Amino acid sequence: MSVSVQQADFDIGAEIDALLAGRTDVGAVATFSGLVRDINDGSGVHAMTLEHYPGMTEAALEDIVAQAKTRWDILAVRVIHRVGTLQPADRIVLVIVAGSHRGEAFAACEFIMDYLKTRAPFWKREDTPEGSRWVDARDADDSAAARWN
Amino acid sequence: MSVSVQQADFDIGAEIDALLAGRTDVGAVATFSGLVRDINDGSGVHAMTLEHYPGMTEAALEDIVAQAKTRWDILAVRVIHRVGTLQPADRIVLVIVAGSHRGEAFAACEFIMDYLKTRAPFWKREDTPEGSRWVDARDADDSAAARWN
Amino acid sequence: MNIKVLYFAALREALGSSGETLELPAGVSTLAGVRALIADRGGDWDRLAQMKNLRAAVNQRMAEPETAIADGDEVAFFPPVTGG
Amino acid sequence: MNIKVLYFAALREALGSSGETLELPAGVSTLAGVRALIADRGGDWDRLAQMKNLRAAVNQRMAEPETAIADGDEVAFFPPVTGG
Repeated sequence: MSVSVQQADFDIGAEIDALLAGRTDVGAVATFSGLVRDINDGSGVHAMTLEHYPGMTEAALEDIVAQAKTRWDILAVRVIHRVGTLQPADRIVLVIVAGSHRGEAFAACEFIMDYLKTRAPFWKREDTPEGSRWVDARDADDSAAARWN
Repeated sequence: MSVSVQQADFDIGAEIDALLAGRTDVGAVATFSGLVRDINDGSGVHAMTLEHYPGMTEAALEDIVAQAKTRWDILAVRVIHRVGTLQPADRIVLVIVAGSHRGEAFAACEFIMDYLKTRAPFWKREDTPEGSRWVDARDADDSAAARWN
Repeated sequence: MNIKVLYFAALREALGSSGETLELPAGVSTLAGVRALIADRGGDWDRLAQMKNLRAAVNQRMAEPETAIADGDEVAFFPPVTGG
Repeated sequence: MNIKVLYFAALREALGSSGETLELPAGVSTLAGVRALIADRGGDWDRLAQMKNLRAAVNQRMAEPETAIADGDEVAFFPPVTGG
């Protein structure tokens, strides 16, 4: 239940409430959500399609969450990643980390995003006025992931 | 409007939606919320009262947000801090940072929390079975704020 | 000259006062001077001298001992902040 | 022995195939061996040899060239991931 790969949109407030339900030991909740931007690498983007590797995506996300729980003293994690065709301003990904203190929650949330960007098998294709194109992996994402080694 | 000090609770999802309304240039939203824990420094906490310095709190938070906008290329910020008496699991504070990319959004969100913890005039008093006590400032918060210098 | 002085949180409780209007004698022109003036009353007021981690603001901005004080200023003393 | 091979994203489009069942000749026992076997078909398949940043998984876990391949394994080839 901590990881979902789905076409449907998600409700950030409801997901936070569900993760914290019945708990009184959580002092810090760090959340990240990623959205479709209407411009990327200088071109207008009017739609984005996310392809994934069913089965492996869930396993990869579960593994990333497990690594975060080993590295930091955190209490609960929720990850949702959407697939299929999305429009600008649509939500793509959600990571919620609940912990006792903010340092761990922030670090684990950022770690999960950095690892997700380089290790979870999703691929973005953008529709632009110049046609459809696969998004290139960014060196900045490799650097971001490498700093946790 | 980017900063509010209030007794009322807030709705994280609604606040994010309001901050992003009409925008298609946001790729990353980093959010932090702080909650009342039922235990602190080994004692049970059954209520917490937040005192503040009206006027200065708003000015201090606005100043912290302005500093974050100078340091990072971010698009929109929202800060809400509650005052008055709260129960365990109640929300205390909310920081939302929207940006084009996640690195800036995460850093600015964590910076705002670190500065808020050491520079915004709020004081917590906890009710415990041993009586009421003012919360001591934590050295860890000073260290967290100092790393941005 | 006259200034407004405010006390917050544990300091407010210890002093039994949330604030006062203070007339400054000639020669008191800095935050450090105001602090000493109040502490010199003795009794509970001596806490202003004793509190090593005392914080202060002048006109709602964090201030240092050497911050200048002018007529009509709002000066606040308080313990380290613990919000968030 | 037989394995299942999958292709994703830009590689899938370039090959015009999302996957196949492959019978491995004796002597092919690593991921690098499978990659070379497919690339040696030539034509578009040569992309598997040319793509410097080609990524691969074995049984849905990220794998290295020396990863051993066994009968019934699921092997996937794809470009660097770009989710999130």
